[in-house]
Amino acid sequence: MTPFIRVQMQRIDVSAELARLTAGQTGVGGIGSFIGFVRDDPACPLQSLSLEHYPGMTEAAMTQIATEAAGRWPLLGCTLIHRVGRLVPGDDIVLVLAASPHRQAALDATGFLIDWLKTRAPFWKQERFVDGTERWVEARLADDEAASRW
Amino acid sequence: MTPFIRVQMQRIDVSAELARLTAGQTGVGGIGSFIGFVRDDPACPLQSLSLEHYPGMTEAAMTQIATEAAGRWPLLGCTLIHRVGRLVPGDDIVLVLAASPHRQAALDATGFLIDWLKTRAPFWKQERFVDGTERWVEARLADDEAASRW
Amino acid sequence: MVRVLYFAWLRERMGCAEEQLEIPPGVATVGDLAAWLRARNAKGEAAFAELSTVRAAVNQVFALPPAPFADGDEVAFFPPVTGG
Amino acid sequence: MVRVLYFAWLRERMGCAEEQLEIPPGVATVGDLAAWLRARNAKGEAAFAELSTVRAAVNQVFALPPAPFADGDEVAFFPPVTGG
Repeated sequence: MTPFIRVQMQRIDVSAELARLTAGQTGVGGIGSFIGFVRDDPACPLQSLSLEHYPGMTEAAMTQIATEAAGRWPLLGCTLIHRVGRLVPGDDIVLVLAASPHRQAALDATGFLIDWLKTRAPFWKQERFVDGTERWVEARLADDEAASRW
Repeated sequence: MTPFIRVQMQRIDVSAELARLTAGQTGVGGIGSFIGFVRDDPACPLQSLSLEHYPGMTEAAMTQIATEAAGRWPLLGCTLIHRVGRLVPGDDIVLVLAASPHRQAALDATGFLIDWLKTRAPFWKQERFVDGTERWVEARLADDEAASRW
Repeated sequence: MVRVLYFAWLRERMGCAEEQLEIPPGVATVGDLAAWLRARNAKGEAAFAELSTVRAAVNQVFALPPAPFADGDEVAFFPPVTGG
Repeated sequence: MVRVLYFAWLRERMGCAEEQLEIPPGVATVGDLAAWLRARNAKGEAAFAELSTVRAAVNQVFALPPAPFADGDEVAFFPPVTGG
């Protein structure tokens, strides 16, 4: 299995990625997927979210995460795409796809991939609010705990 | 939350369903998804799979499953689409989408929805093999066990 | 009159997808109905031979053998579901 | 010479994204380098004030403070990651 890894500025075309993942395969029984979005909080309206990454290391870390998943579940393919740059509420940020002969493996691998991606790939988010203030998002303990379950 | 439920003959357009699910929403933090496919087994080559259902009861059961999920997780929307009719290896069979402010809720609801859909919605599969033989797929104990975890 | 539906291999073995039936007195539950259909003719005997693999619904809601039904109801018999 | 990179608020506080540095003898680990950068000037003091919130990588692999580095290596400092 060769994972498909990409860091990109543009929106994620889920149908195109599904087609890429399943091209030429008939052994796939299920694809699990997670799509992350920029969420707006009415209590503190977000104007935009800027995503920064560490070129080179990011792709290497994403490949390593996918390789780890392939060692744990019988994957026929997986896709990790993460956006960088300036995003607005409602925009997609991240796509994880995991294809397997078996439904449970596809779903478990999907959860694993997004948990590890959140805690082990070098991306940083800065929020800009409607009132003009900015702040760097802090890492959440809950994310580390979710990732350490695996 | 009003779930989107449909039984259909035609292929599932995942991008269109994602657009429908997120239309007008900015509170979505993540969408979990599962897509089931007709899987080919090289040891016993499948020619086609025929899916039969119980019109009326099927939609009611799917709505009830979605309602149950909405009672357990903070869902902003969910989509359950199941195909019927004659399918061939590689075809999609089922799509589950669950949108939530929170990643873990979206992923957990997705797992729940597909497990319950497999065990509580009246669909039946008949396999036709390349050698001309046919057989009705038997319910798997593993599916019941997966569904009873919830 | 009760509308009785059959799905999957129960439909094949019964030779029909549905029928309107006049139910004799004493046949009041889903289990009674399955037993009566099994005893009625050879098709019923084939379809309901292994009762442990037959599932049912009354008015489109899953029902166990002790579940009652009444005149005008829709009762369906089918194998364990295999969707998804 | 060592190539040192800064990301997110470490980049902002350092006022640059990267620099080529001649490292003095005795600065041999990631932890040594962070302490040296902190003592070097006001920007370093601001960026490395809370060492518990600083993470690092050597040659694009996550590294803890005791990790060594050598001439020609790439060392990066950044806050805990917040992708996904």
